[in-house]
Parts: sequence; structure tokens; C-alpha cells
Amino acid sequence: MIHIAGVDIGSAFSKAVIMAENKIIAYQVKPSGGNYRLTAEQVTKGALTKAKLSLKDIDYVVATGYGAANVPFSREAVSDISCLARGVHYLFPTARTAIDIGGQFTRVFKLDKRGRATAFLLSEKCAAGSGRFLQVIAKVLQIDLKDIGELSLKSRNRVDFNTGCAVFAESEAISRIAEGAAKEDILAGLHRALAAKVQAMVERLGIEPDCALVGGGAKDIGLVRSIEESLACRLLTPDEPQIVAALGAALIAGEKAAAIKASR
Amino acid sequence: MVEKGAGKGLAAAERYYQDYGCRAGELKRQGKRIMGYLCAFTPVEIIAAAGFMPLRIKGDVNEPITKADAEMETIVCPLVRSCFDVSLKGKYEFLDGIVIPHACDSITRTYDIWKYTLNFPYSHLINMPHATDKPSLDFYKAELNTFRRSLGRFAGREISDQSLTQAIRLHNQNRAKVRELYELRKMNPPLISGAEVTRLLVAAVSIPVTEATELINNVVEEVKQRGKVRAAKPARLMVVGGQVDNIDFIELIEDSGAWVVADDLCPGAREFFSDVADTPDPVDGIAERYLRKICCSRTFRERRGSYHEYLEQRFGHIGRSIRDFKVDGVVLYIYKYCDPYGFDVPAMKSYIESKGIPVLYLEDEYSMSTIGRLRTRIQAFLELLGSK
Amino acid sequence: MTEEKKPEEKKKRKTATEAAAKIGPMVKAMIADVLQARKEGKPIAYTFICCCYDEIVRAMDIVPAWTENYAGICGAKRDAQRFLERAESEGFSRSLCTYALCGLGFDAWREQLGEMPPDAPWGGQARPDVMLGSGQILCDPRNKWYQAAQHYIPDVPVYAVGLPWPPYESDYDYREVQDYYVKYIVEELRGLVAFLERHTGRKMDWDRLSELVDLTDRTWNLIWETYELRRAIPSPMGTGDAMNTMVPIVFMMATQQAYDFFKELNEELRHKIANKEGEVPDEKYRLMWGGGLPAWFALNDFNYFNSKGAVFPVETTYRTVEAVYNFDIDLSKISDPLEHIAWRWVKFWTYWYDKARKRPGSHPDVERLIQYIEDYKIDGIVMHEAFSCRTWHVGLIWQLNRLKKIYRDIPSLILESDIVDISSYNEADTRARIDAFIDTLEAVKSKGK
Amino acid sequence: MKSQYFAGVDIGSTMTKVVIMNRAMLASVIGPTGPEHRKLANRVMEEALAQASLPFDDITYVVATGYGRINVPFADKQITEISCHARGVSYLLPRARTVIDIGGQDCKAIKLNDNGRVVEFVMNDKCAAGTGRFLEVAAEGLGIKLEDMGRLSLEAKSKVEIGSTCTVFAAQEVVAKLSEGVPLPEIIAGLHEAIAARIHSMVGRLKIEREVALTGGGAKNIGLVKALEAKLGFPVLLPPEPLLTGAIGAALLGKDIVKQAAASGTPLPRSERRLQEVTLFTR
Ligand SMILES: Nc1ncnc2c1ncn2[C@@H]1O[C@H](COP(=O)(O)OP(=O)(O)O)[C@@H](O)[C@H]1O
Ligand SMILES: Nc1ncnc2c1ncn2[C@@H]1O[C@H](COP(=O)(O)OP(=O)(O)O)[C@@H](O)[C@H]1O
Ligand code: SF4
Ligand code: SF4
Ligand code: SF4
Repeated sequence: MIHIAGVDIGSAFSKAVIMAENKIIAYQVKPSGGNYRLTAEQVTKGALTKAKLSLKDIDYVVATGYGAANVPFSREAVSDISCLARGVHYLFPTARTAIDIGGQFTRVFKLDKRGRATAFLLSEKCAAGSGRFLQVIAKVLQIDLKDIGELSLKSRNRVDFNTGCAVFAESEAISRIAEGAAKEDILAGLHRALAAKVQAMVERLGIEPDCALVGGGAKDIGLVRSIEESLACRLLTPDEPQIVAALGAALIAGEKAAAIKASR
Repeated sequence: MVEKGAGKGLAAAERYYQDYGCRAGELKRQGKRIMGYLCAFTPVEIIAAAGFMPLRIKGDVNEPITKADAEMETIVCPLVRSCFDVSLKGKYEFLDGIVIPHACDSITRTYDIWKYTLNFPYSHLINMPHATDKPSLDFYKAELNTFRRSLGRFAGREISDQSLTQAIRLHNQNRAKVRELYELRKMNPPLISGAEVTRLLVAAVSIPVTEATELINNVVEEVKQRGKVRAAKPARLMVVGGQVDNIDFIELIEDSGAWVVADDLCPGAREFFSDVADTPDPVDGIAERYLRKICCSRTFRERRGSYHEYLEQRFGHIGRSIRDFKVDGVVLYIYKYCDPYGFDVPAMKSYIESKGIPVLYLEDEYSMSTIGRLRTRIQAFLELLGSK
Repeated sequence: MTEEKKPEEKKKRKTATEAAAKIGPMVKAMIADVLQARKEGKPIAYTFICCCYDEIVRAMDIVPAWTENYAGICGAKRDAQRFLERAESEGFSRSLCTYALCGLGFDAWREQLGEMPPDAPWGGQARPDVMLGSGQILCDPRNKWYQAAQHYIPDVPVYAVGLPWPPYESDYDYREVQDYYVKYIVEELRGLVAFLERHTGRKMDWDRLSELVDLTDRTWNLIWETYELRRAIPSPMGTGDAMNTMVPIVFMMATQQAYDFFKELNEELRHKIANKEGEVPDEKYRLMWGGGLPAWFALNDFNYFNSKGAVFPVETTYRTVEAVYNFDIDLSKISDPLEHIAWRWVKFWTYWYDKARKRPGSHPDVERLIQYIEDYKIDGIVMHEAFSCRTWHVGLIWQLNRLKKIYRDIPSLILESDIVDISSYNEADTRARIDAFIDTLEAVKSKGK
Repeated sequence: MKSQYFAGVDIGSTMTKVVIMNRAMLASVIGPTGPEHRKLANRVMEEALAQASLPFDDITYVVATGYGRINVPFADKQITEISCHARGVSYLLPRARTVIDIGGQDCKAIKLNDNGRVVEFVMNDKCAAGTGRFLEVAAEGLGIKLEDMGRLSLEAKSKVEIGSTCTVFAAQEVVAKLSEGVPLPEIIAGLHEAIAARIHSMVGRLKIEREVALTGGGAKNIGLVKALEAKLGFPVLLPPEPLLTGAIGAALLGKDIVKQAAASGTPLPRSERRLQEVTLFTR
């Protein structure tokens, strides 16, 4: 049996996925921390332990993400867009457009029926347009990242934010709290601001149904709803949206391993 | 905000301003045809003479740009982007067409985007020269005649000399009224605030010219009744820049403790201070006004004499306003990516400063959030004026 | 202002053709010539490219100082920041054309010092005797830049030549208006000659002008024919090289040197094609540089594309010539040289109009993309949006959208940075985008299989 | 005549500063600004009064400045940070013709004439890159104290290049660098270099004239000061306590106002001398 692995060293989180026979047998997600090389080892080991395997059992490893260069045990690095597309396709074969909200960038891309990206757009180099923005805010509001989505849905009285900068949004949020604004209303405002940025990108690329939303941002139900509202369409979201790029990397690893086997 | 007791002049202006284009929509439903345009360089007389109501397309500082970026790069004048964004969102669906003059790169380079994306039944680009010499004037006249023919074809009838002369007369009357209004700003304190003037002029370019003249007249009458009720403020400012079609910035200045008493803006003095002369061929008068009389940085003035005299040729109108309206300080309010004004900043600044008048240069992005950020700068400028 | 670290000079880009490698020294000599002219008291004119007065300037023996070129050099040497900052401190917004900002910063500095700014790239840009702007319709900086420069060199006169071309409109044909366009341009060019005679003391040699006009026609034809050779598979020369070979096109037109250069390049390309020598050994993707001036400090990105097997057989940028024998009029019948220039100008800009009219919903710019896609067998389009110039960089998104609507969906990538402002550029990001784009190309390419 | 006392209250985005002066400085207190510190402005004021041993009623005139100036109920007048920094510098460092103020949320450059009056200024407050926040965020990421940054960076033998301009991403980048084993001093030096470059290009929008004074919290960071000096090509002047410059300027402007009013005989309106809570500011 061929075992394959995909490792995605993201700017915020690192993920490893182990697959066999086109099925995920284990995965692991952990914060990227400072040392990518170390994280890469740890996250892969974590997944391997779950799968009761060790690195030498793995036939092919593909790395991707911001820190892909720091995965010494990978055979090859593949661009995030390609991995994401492959992962999305595996999960949602009908998806033709996908949005990935990661720690550093937001990506919007189109994919064909074989899971290849055919067009893409990346957000600008400013934290105001990425998932990092929500992390920063969650921290100042002293809410756990995983709770912000639910909380934001409770908002009845959205506070509109007019700042573009993530750092200033942070202090603005502090001021608003001090003025007595509710946390959920602030979150709803921030989700709205981020959704507007995503919307502009999606409109530029042109949306083709179905549309999937992946990346850590998709774990935030408040953001998901906000984007759905501005795009006026339902989005497909996987149960574990964060591992999609790693999954795609594993799938690509699978193809490579199969190709090698065939050529032998 | 409209002051208590304001009659139908200011109140009506407020209404037209808030619900911009409402009158045009109303007229459209009654069968009138409406022609949208960008920028003071559109010869509205020709549009009116063809039986259309010209409507100046306005942006919205409060509306975040969400649609425009899918079709238009972000490196154009933010006002033009906003105009396009609200158009894409259906704000001006009722238009029968758009007319775009070759004013600046931001406007000209986006013409095709406007034309192909919004799919109005009619569109036309008027190729306006930069130079003002005789060959340029002749060429411009030929372009105006091309436009006249083209629009006539679309209207289904030729534009006659009489209708042109009539439209010219009405627009000149309108401009004269605006100048009368500006007289009320010369007093100290001014009888009318800068925000009120801008709101009125924005309203005025969204309704038929005769109604606009009446509206302005009503305001003039109303305001004259005010006598001397307005508060004295320590500084009288002039705002100079490109297009300003919202009052928020002017309001910000006036809330910070100054009156805006003069401007070189459009809509504003730039658009209303010069008339079309009565010429045997009406197009001659129109060409002469738009090419030579409107003072805007986009037009290249040929130099006569020393560089010092050249600055006077280019910016003399600002100097005259400073004098006539007793201006204490000038705010250069210019949008990012505005090429014509951007390149003029150092020269303009040194010209105004040579008159002993301090200048505050602000670059803005046409958004409510940035306008708020300018507050500290304006207050500091007022402090600087106060301590002089 | 001090630069504490020497601007890092970029490694020399490897060119595919020998001809392109010769351009560097040619440009250097061009700058030196201007400095030499200053010493000898020959009249120098600040000039813009694409303004069709090349022959006039050359016939009057006036030395052109191409201000866009000098700014580009500062950018390519990664030494533009100090001039941009200088312009900013004069009050110019950083959002304006950075060629202009670089030039204005340089002028302001040179005038303040009374000599060249320290370590000015390649000896610096000499003070001009006249400045030739152009009014309408290419870009605003063409009429504002030199006017603004007068703030620092008030004694140097400016002339703004009106140079319009008819817009592409749906409700009338440009032929209805072309006569008055030509008439206007001729009068403006006549005005230019008079201006130059007045301010430089040179007299126009009309016979020489006619010769140069003819030389230019021949050069245009030769360039067009040479570039068409790049249709070959594998393509012998890419856009990276074309960003060098643009020099004779835009800075040396109306000189024998430009003609000879293309003669040589033509031979080199024929030779390469005969030997099946491509821009890269293993050509996988054929791309078109479909719009935008290049980021001069990042020309190495072309090599990065090459390293992925991607070549650029064609670009729209700097392809500012057509074969004049393809025009719908016979230029050789127009004996008045100024009229000849004017017609060539109008015909160049309206060249794609008739073709566009035949395809519903098309537009000349889009039509040109379609034609090149077909002629050069293009797999994908790369564009560059330089933030500071509207002329070449607004409308790119729209052109791609239109292309998709009326033709077909073709992979495209829009890179974003600037022509000379390196602070807008991030190499790692750019390369990540290129990688992802190559993946999409692969996906689309293998679709049929 | 009863002696006169002037208070300057500078409510910055990060720090609240109060000084009380007559001829000389009698008291100065610095405290943080923030949501948890809502009542702080009055507490800082209280403390300053205690330090000067004065009842609030004895304060002739109170001028508020800074980001939160509009919400100080007990101030007699609000004046922008720009005028206050200018006034403060012209008093402390009369030779200065340009002031660069690096505050928590903005950075400004001010040009002064020979009389210490503002003739021109520029300001950045759009993006956190190039402000004190940049260093705060980075320090937090690196787990070091803000006060130590300057000293630490001076130990650097070289400096790493920080590729991200965005504050948030820069913070992330430096953490990664640290774990890659790049020595801390070199990272901090790199941060200083990055922020100095940003500030320098912003300040470049004024024609800088010597001498240049540096004020605000950023001036407390010797590493940043050195990096900026390297960019400028000459040394800068530093006030003894850079954070207080704005508050001192505010107090002095109050004094000027009182003097002028006395000269012209116009009565000056005065707010109630009651320490009320300072509500938080919004722009
Ligand atoms: N449990 C969660 N709930 C909500 N948002 C989350 C959660 N986990 C992560 N995120 C968001 O996802 C982002 C990281 O997404 P990810 O796809 O892992 O990025 P990267 O691949 O760049 O590391 C974070 O910035 C955060 O905003
Ligand atoms: N001891 C210190 N060492 C280094 N930096 C400091 C120190 N104290 C404050 N700072 C810096 O000063 C900034 C606050 O400066 P300040 O001028 O008070 O700003 P504001 O007026 O906006 O509150 C902080 O962001 C921090 O970067
Ligand atoms: S605006 Fe804020 S979030 Fe954006 S780059 Fe600047 S510091 Fe980062
Ligand atoms: S403000 Fe400037 S850029 Fe904008 S439309 Fe007017 S002239 Fe053009
Ligand atoms: S075309 Fe663009 S790059 Fe060239 S001078 Fe004009 S604005 Fe600058």
C-alpha cells in the first residue's frame, strides 16, 4: 500500500495530512510558532503517530505553504494554489470557485473539473485583508479564536469599522469596547469589513458556482455568513477547512508516487 | 444640516443632495431623456440643446468600493472610482448615455471601461486638446461639432443653432446666479457657509438648468434674510483642488472653527465663474470658454513673459479670489492619483505663499474614514493661522 | 541626504540574443552624448517617447535627452529612491508617474547644487535648452512634467505639441474625422519647428527631414518584420530582450543606427530559427506580455519565467510601430514631411479599428491581443500594473474581462508594482505568484489531454 | 500678584502625560492610556497636582492635547499635538527647525520658523508601519521590554532585512527569524532600520532643515535614533524627556494665551476645576 503525506507550513498554522488509498488516515494541525523546521517535524510526527506510522513508511511527501522550504523530508514543494485547488476538488468535486482565507493572504481561485487552478487572485500585502486580522482582534477582545464566529452571529447592532489597518483596527476596537460597545457587535463589524474585501476580489475574478470557502477563516462561522451575505450565495465549507492545502499536497504526492510506481 | 427656518431653497437643495439624481429619475419617468457626464469640461450646453437633461455623475464618500475593482484598477482618482462603483451598483441606471471629456488621465483612461461595462445606449468621448493656441481651438471646435452631430443623430434630430443659443443663455444665467451667491460669501462673517454652497451647487448640477437657477435664486433670497446671525470665526479659508462633490470635507473644516468662503473647485468657482460668449456660430463661444476660460490644471497655458508672470497666468484666478474674498489661508485638497493637480502642487503652493497666505496641502482618498483623519491637520493649520 | 549603503546593483540579466546584449553600452553612450553636447554647447531638448517628432529633432541636429529613459536607468540601477524622495519633499505626490518624480527630483537637486547630484547614474542628466512636452492624449505627465520642471529651471522654455488621435467610437468611423486630426497635428508640428528655430538658433533642413521620414518608414517596416519572426516555434527572442531592443525603437528612431541594429537582429533571429534555437532550450509555455511597462529593477523576473520553460514571443508594450505598407493609405505619396508624419501617427493609432469593428463587442486593444494570441500561439497573458502610470496600466483588467467575453478564457496574471519605485516590489511574493500562474498554465494546457 | 500655574495634559494613543509649570516645571507624570485606564487622565492629573503640592483650583489654565484632547472635560482649551510639540521643542531646543515626533499611532514632521512657529507639517496615520506601535508589536512578539530595544540593538554587528512593511507581518517575521537563530540584536537593528526608512521617507515630504529634534516615545529608543541619524546624515537633538514635549508645549501655550488675554484685557473662559473622568476618544 502506498502511503503519502502533505505538509502545509502556513504563516499561522502548520498542517500535516497522511493518506492511503485516496483516504485521509490522519492529520494534525498546530500553530506555526517561530521555528518552521521544528514545527514541520512536529506536526508531521503528530500525524504519523495518529496513523501509527513512521516517516520511512511514507512513499512521497509534498510540502506547500509559506514555509514550504523548511520541510527537509519532503520530495518536492508545490505552490499553495495548486494544492488548495486539488484539496477543494477532492472535497467538493462540483466547486468551480474557491476562497481561501489564510493567515497572511486571502486567495480566490477558479478550478476546473479535474481540480486544477485555472485563474487566481491574491490579496495585497496588508494584514487588514487576511485572517491575521481576526487573530489580532480576538486577542484584544480576549475571546478564543474559535468562539468569535458564534459570538458575532449574536450581533444585533453592528459597529461599522472605518479603518483599513489591522493594527489601528485593534485600537479602535479597544476604544469601542471602552465606549460600551458589545464584543459581538464589534466582531460583526470586523467580519463585514473583511467580507467586503473578499467580495471585491471574488467579483474581480468572477464567481462560478459552486463556491467553496477554505482555510482557517472558514472555521469562523461569523465570517462565513458575512461573506455569504455579501456574495449572495451559499458557500461550501469542509468540516476541517484548515487542512485543505495539506490535503491537496498529499493528493499531489499520491499522483507522483503512482507515477513513479508505474514507471518502474 | 439645514438651519431652522430655512425655506424651500436650502431645504430643497438638501433634498436633491441627499437623494442625488432623484429629480432626474422623476423626469425620466415622465419621458425626459437624461445624459450623464463627468467633469466640468463637458459642454453641457450641447447636451441641453439636444433635448437631454445633463446630470453630473456623483460619487459617494460613504459607500465602500466593492464592485468597481472587478473592472477598474485602483490606481485612478478615487472620486472617479467611486462614481464608477455607484454607477455599477445601479445608481444611474436611468441614464440614456454618458459623455466624457478628455479631462485627465483618470477620466480618459477609464472611458472604455465606462462605455463597455455600463452599456448605456449612448456614449461619447470628446477629445479635448491641452494646448490653447489657434490650431488647438480650431481642432477643439471640430471635435465639438463631431459631438454635436453624433448626439444629434442619437437624439433623432439635428441640434440647431437656436437651441444652442438658448441653452447657452440659460446656462449663463445660471452661472450669473452662482456668482451672485458668491457675493454673499464676501461679507464677514459670510452669509452662507461653505458646506451650504457646495451642497447647493452639487444639487444644482443634478436638476435641469432653469430649475437650478431658480433654486439658487431661492437660496440667495433666503440667505439675504439672515442678516448678521452667523457666528464670526477666526479664519476665512479657500479650498483649491479637483472635483469635490460632497460636503463632508468642507463641513469638517467649518466644524473645526473656520469659514470656507471661497473655492477653486468643481462644482464651484471653476465651473461657474466663466460664461460662454455670444458668437455668431454658437460653437465658437463654447469652444472658447471650455478651452481657454476655465482655469484648470489640465489645460496647458502657453507661457508669456517671465516665470513669475507665468505663475500669475496659471493661478491668477486663485490670487484674485484670495483678495476678493479676504482669504486667510488656502487648503490644497487633492486626490491621490490626480495627475493634473498633483504636478501643480509645488508651483501653486509657492504662488499662494508669495501672496503671504499659508497653504495646507492635503492628499485624500475620497472616503469618510480618511476625511475624519484630516481633522487634526486642519486644526493644526488653524492654530498656525491663529498664531501668525 | 545620504545613502548609507550603496544601492545594490543588480546582477546583469542574461539576454537570449546578442543584439539585446549590445543595448546597455548603447544607452550609456547615449547619455554620454548628451553630457558631451552640453559641454560643446549643442542644443539639448528634454523629450518624451512616442511623440512622433523624432525626425524633426534629428533633422535640426538637436540632441534629445529622453527623460523617461534616464528615470528608467535610475530604476534599473536601483538608485531611484533618493530622487523620488527628493521630489516628494518638493511636494509631489508619490502617486504620480515615478519617471516624472525621478526626473523632477533629479532636476531640483541638480539645480540646487549647480552640478550633478553625487554619484548620479551614468554621469547624470544634463540641463536642457528646451523641453518638448506633448498635449493630449497619451498621458497627463506629458504636458505637466516639463511645466513642473520649469519651477526649477524657469529659463528653459516648454512647448506642448498637440498630438491627438481619433477615439474608437461605435457611432461613427474615424475616417469621418481623420482629416481635421491630421491638419491639427501638422499645424502643431509646424509650430514645433518654429519654436525650435526660435529657441535653439538651428534652422530646419527640410530635405534632411524628408530623408529621415523615409528612413523612419523603412525602419518601422524592418522592425515589424523582425518582430514577426518571433512567431517561430521555438521563439528565438522574448520580451525580456525586447525590453532592451525597445531602445532603438523609442530613443533612436530616425537614425541609421536604429535601422542597422534591426538589420543585425533580423539576421540573428533568422539564424536562430534556422537552427531551432529558442529563448529557452525547452519551450513549454508561450506567453504574451499583454500590457504595462516593466518594473525596470526586476527584469530578472523574465529569466525566472524562462527557468520555468515560459517564453514571451510577443508583447504589446513598446511595440509602437506597424508596417507602414499595411496602412490603408500609401504614405509614400505624401511628400510634405510633416503631413507624412501626421498621417503615420493617425494610422498607427487607428490601425486595429477596422478589425475590431468586425467582431461584435470588440475593441482595438482587445482585438490586438486576440490577433497576437493567434499569430504567436499564446498560452497565457502576463500584465504588469505599475501603480504610478495610468496610461498603460488602467484598463488591463477590463481588457482581460472583455477578451474572456468575446473570445475565450485564457490564463492571465497581473503583477503589481511600479516602473521605478522599488518599494512597491517584493521578489518573494512576485515569484510565488509566478509559480502559481505556471501551475494554472499547466492545468489549462493539459485540459484537452 | 498670585503666582500662575499652567497644566499641559497630553492624552496620546498610548501614553497620558501631564506637566505643571510656572516658570519652571513643577511636576510631570506619565501613565499609560487605554481602555482599562479610562479614569487615568484625571488620575495622572491628580498625581501631578500632588507632586506640585497644588490644589487644582490654583491652576490658572489647562491645555489638553494629543489624540484624546477633545474629551478632557477639565481643560480650558484643546490644541493639536502639532502646535504643542512645536512649542515644546522651541522652548527646550530653540535651535531646532524641524521636529520629528514618533508617537504611538502616528508620526509627524513639523517645520518651525525662527520664532518657533509652525510653518508646515506632514503626518502619517494611515498605516501602523512607521509608528511607535510597530516597535511595540515587535517587542511583544520577541518577548522583550520596549525600553530595552534601543540598548540591545546597539550590540548588533549587522542587521537583518525585514521584508514585510506591514506591522503585523513584520512581527511575525521577526519571531521566525529569532527561532532560526538570528541573534536578537541583529533583528532589532533590522526593525529599527525598517522603521527609520519609513519615517525618513515620510519626513522627506518636508524639506528638512537643521537642527532636527526628535520627540515622542520613539525618541526614547536609542537604536531608532541612531538609525534615523544614519538616514539623515547628521545627529539629531533630543529633549531630556521626549515623551513630555507635547505636554510641556501645551502648558506653555496656555501661558501664552493667558498672557495675551491679560495684555488685551479680554476675560478668559475657564472650565470647572473638577477632576472628571475622561471618556475615551474616537477620531
Ligand atoms: N478555530 C478557529 N476559529 C476561527 N478562525 C480560525 C480558527 N483557527 C484559525 N482561524 C483563522 O484562520 C487563520 C489561519 O488560517 P490558515 O489557513 O491556517 O492560515 P495559514 O495557512 O496561512 O497558516 C487565522 O489567522 C485565523 O484568523
Ligand atoms: N522607554 C521607552 N523606550 C522605547 N520606546 C518607548 C518607551 N516608552 C515609550 N516608547 C514608545 O513610545 C510610543 C508612545 O509614544 P507617545 O509619544 O507617548 O505616543 P502617543 O502620544 O501617541 O501616546 C510607544 O508606542 C512606544 O513605541
Ligand atoms: S495598514 Fe496596518 S495591517 Fe496594513 S500594512 Fe499597515 S500595519 Fe499592516
Ligand atoms: S480630481 Fe483630478 S484626477 Fe480626479 S477627475 Fe478631477 S482632474 Fe481628474
Ligand atoms: S505614459 Fe505613464 S510612465 Fe510614461 S510618462 Fe506618461 S504617466 Fe509616465
